[in-house]
Amino acid sequence: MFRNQYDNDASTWSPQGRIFQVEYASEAVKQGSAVVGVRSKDHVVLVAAKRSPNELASYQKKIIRIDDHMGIAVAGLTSDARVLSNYLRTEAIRSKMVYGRSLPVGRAVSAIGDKAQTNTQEYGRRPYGVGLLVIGHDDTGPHLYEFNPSGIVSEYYAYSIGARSQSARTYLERNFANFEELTLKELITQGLRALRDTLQQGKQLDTLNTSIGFVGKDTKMTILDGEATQEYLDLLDEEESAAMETE
Amino acid sequence: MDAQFAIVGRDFAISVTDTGVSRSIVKMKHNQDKSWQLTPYTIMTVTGEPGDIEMFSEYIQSNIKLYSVRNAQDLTPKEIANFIRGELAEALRSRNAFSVNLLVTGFDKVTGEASLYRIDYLASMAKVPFGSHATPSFILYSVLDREYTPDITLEQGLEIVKKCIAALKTRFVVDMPEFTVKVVDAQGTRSIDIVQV
Amino acid sequence: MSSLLSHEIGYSAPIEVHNHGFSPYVNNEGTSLGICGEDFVLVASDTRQSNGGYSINARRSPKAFELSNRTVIATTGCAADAKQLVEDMEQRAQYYVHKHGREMSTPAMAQVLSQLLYTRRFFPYYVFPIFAGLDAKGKGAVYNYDAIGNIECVSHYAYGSAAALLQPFLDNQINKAHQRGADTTAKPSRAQAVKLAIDAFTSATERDIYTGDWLEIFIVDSEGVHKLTRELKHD
Amino acid sequence: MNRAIEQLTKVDASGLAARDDLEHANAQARMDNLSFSLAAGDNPASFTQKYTDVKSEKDALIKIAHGTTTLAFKFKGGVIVAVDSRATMGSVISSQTVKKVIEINPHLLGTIAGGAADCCFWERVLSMQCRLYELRNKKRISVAAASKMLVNLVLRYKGMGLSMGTMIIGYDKNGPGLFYVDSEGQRLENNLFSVGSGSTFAYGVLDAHYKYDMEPEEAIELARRAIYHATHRDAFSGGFVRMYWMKEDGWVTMPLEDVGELYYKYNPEIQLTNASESPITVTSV
Amino acid sequence: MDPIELRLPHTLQRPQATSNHEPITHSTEPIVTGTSVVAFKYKDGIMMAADCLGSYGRMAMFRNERRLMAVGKTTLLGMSGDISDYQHMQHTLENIMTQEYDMDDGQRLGTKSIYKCISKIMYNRRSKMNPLWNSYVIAGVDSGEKVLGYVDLIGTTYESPTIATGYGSHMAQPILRKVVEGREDEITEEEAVKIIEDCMRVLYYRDARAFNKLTRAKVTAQGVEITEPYSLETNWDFAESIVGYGA
Amino acid sequence: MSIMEYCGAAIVAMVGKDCVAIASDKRLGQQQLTVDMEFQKVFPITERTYIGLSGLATDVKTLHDRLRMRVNLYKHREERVIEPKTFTHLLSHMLYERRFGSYFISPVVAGLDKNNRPYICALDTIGCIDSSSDFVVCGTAATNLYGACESLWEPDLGPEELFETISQTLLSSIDRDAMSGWGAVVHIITPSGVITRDLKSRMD
Repeated sequence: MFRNQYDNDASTWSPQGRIFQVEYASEAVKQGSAVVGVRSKDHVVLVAAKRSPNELASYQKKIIRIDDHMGIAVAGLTSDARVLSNYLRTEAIRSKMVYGRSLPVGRAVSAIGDKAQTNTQEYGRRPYGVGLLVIGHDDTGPHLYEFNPSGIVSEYYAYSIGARSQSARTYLERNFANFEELTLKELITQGLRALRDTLQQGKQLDTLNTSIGFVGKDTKMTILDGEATQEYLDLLDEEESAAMETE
Repeated sequence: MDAQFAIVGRDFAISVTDTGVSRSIVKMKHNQDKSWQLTPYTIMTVTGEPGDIEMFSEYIQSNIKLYSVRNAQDLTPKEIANFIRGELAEALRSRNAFSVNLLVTGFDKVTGEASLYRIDYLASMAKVPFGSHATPSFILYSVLDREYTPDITLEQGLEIVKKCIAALKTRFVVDMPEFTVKVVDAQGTRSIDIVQV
Repeated sequence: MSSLLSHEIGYSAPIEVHNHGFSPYVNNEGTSLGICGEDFVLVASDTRQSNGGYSINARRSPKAFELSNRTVIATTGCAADAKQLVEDMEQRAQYYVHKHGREMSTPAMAQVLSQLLYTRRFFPYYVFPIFAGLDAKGKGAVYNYDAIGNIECVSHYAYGSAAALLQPFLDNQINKAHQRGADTTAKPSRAQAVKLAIDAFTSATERDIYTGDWLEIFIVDSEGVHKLTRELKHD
Repeated sequence: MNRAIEQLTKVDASGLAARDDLEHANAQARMDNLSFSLAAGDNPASFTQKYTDVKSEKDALIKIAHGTTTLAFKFKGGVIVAVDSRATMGSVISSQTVKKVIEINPHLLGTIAGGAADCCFWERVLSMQCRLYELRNKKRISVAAASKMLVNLVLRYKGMGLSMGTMIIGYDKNGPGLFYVDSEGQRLENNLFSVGSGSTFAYGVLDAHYKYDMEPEEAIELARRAIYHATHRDAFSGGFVRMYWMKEDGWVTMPLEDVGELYYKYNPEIQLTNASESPITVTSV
Repeated sequence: MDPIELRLPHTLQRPQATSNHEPITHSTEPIVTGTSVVAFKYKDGIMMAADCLGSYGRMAMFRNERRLMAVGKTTLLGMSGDISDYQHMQHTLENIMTQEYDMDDGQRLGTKSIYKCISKIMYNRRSKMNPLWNSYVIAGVDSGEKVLGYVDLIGTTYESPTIATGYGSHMAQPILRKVVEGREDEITEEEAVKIIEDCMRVLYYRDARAFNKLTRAKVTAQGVEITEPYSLETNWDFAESIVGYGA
Repeated sequence: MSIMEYCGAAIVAMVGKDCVAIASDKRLGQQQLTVDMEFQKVFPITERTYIGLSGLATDVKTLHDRLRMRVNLYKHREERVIEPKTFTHLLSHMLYERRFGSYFISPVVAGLDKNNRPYICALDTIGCIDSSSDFVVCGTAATNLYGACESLWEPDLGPEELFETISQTLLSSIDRDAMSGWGAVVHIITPSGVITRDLKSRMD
């Protein structure tokens, strides 16, 4: 993408009907490592590949807990994600305080969508540089949403954002129809399977770079990192070898 | 605001009062004797409402005298204290209660013992080894608690009195330049000119 | 220093309130107690809620609550304030988890409760809380507070309409101050603590009209919070 | 979005809902976030005083722990601080084990008289301020400055019903420091103070025996006796004597002493037996 | 006969002072009031009744007040106390429910949420020393569970199988505790109607601010049904036997 | 502060097996100031009937004086010792005489009747009798005493056990009441005589 004269701010259209600042922001999402979200009839799962910016640094946090029933995975500017997650957490607590109910996931997502939209319409503002996959379980079951810096939010059966997420989406598009009846474990394995496709050549999913989050019916939002992910990585390998055998 | 306190040893009692009388913001007098001789061996110190002090004390004094004259015998300190309490209690439940706090100190010739009765304006009476009334008592009681033992001598007693006076002079908000100190013992009642601290 | 605090309490408008008829407080009565053991704590409250007069609002309106799997809080006083206070505590705990990724320690929570109460120094919560939990080493701790957050860590405490009835009994049985030869530092065993709580409340219902109906006992130990319920007198 | 609903429908839940940012909620301890809810009314102070009670004379709804004897005096070896440990609510003894000395830092102590919560809270704030001072200036705060800070803090709330009578004790380059600070904004320096309902009794004993040139043992015994005599006469003081000795290199504590036993120690001629020879059993009902 | 005391409503409700220097005034006492609300749990749900009188001091001013309302599909609200404050609450609740409806996301505010929300509004108003001068009884069936709760002008809340507000807490509550307590899952609808009418009759006999025209409502899993105002049969024969008081 | 709390008191009486106990603290106070620590609040009326008087100290003395007179008159008129129950009614009448200007006193009575049956009761300031078969209390520490009694008392205690129980009850209760304490005394009334013991208590 090349610079042009219509991209100075988010409140200027290009003659082609595009807002470049917003498109650039969406590009920022692709800078982040990939995250994958998958949903069954009872559960919804996030898996993410963590990156370490530097050999001296630890791995960055990709999945954030919002409340007992909700969590997000981020791709892009982590600092923007933190602002949004704080906002969501506050809204979740507010909902509990005023109505005594968990914040409905759809409303939470449209709330941050509205926030993001404001940034795309007012002069002098910068759109958020982060994409989110939001998972949650409320009265209407499990949900998976994608949030984009443009303020567009969409609900998915399965989705992936971030670097090389197209490969994961390809896998998901082929297989999502089977996810509905999967158990939590199987669902996580499917997520990891899709996530693996986004990795660079020669890279593997391991306990250091894998992050798993899930929530569902009677399951509180849980985030697994480090050793806790080993169990699921093993499942992925088993499935792999089983697949090899059948071939 | 007046200060009064008293201490009892085995065979003597010391009774102390300040000598000031004030009205509104003015000091009326500097040398008032606030103790009343009831019998040769019993005195009482009285503080409280100005009019009541006079009325009540004279009433008590005359009656005790009357008793002595009629019976050719003095009442003992215990009897006097109970009489005073009774009169005060009766007055309390009538329309003209007396607002007076008293310390009755005396020496009983028969038993050879000195005693102190503390009577407040509600006519609550207690026989105590030392006593004080009203606001000064908040300063004096700890000094007395600290220094007093039942077997003190008169000299030791006077030392305690000095300490009490010193405490009032350093801590009490009202200035009290002079005090009357009286001792009751087998020799009767006498004033003591205590070296002012 | 100069700008300290002044803006928070600044109120420029003269506010005229005819509030002769309205008191924001009602005492919903009831009784709570806390007992500290070596490796557990016990908190007990009756469940009767009264209307401040002679009417019983509800027979089963709990005033002790679990705050986490190692802390409980018991309240007496104004039920509406108590509920708000407990929610505030939960919210604080939740924020702490968000920020630090782990649960607040028991002493920290005890301090937060004190601060929360003091924030309302000039419009106090009419609540007398007893907060209890296990510290990081698994030892029990019971804290009591006045309405504006004066905190003290104690071996046992009773608050509420029957507090004066319970307190001397607990002192006698736990501190054993006047019993010669008794070990005054020994903490009660779990069975003793439960028995004391039940005995104390059974006695209290005899003499206090505001205490009764049900007794809820929370015991916090290394395994978490256990709840027992006992029936008390309903009259 | 929820906020949008609330604006549209005027759900009056402001102040109840979660705070808008995490920072605000978590920064309780941060100075610039101290804020207090006031009762709406023409006079929040009178509201507070109507419902709360720090003096126990009135039958106020919310009783606040109070009643105390505290004292401190300078002597050649530093400063001795001694306090009782009773808290009363009305005439009920709510605690016999209150800690009425606040350890502001290793070189500063504060005492508590009046509303316990008021003293504790503001001296905690002071403690933080003193630490900040040290960090900013790379030296310890003087006792004079610390006490001035405290008086500045509480003076903002004068007339609002705060009740605090405290002594700030320390040791700085000017030697031992002892200041009295109260919620009316009074701040005094002297060699000897006593504060609280039992202070008159403590003064009586202290004045009679206080000398600057006392030996430490003498000074400690004097402080102990002053508190003991105050607890003996004042119904609202009692419990334990808690003592601190402020020396040039910071404070040290003395062992707690039970006033209940001191009486029999000071009056050895009184021989009474304990009520009980053996523990008694609990009655089940 | 006593002269009728007419009091001017010297209370003003002004949400906002136009300038900082104008005094803000708050309500000090209720003006037009409704008396008791009686409610209890029975087999299928909750039965509730309130009469139709709006009293202005001791004058029976309005004789057709409706003091029961449905909030959403499965929640029933009964009110005693100041009627204008009630109308404010009605307005607020209707707005909330409209917003919920407009969200159109399958989420529904259950009775518990509505109860919580009303409690918060009441508590918050009292905390501003500007209370809504009401007691509310909230009833409903939320996820198969019967909910019956109370909240008053201080924000005091409690749930109980039987609730009666105002004068009813003295007159009707003892009857309800005797007849209903322990039998909440046995009482049939016919019996419940009889019990509640008995209570309302007793209240009419003994409460000088009560009226024999009333509305009755039930809320079950199927929803809320509120009757049109109807009058109770009353029998004043017992008045003959009352001796004294100038009779 | 109510006038009933001006001086401070804690008095309790308990029934045992063929014995009764009555105990009191010894403080005379003027609000928070302790004036005397040897103040008598429990008085013998007969050899087997004791009365405990809590309330305003002046009325303690006045009432006790008057009671002594009335009891002596009774003895002279009837030529027999007054029974605890009879005495209680006498007391009740004396208190009610002052219905509209009452003594600020709430008394407890404890005694053994002529058949050695225990009798205890408490009265209010105007003479309402509340007799009991377990324990009665009065004074500023009354609620504390009720709580402690309710949990510690049990029926059919012998004199020594009763002494133990009443001591524990009294001492625990005055430890939580600022207005009473400063020494305590217990009287156990048994058919063979009265045992009186001073208790060691906190003096703060």
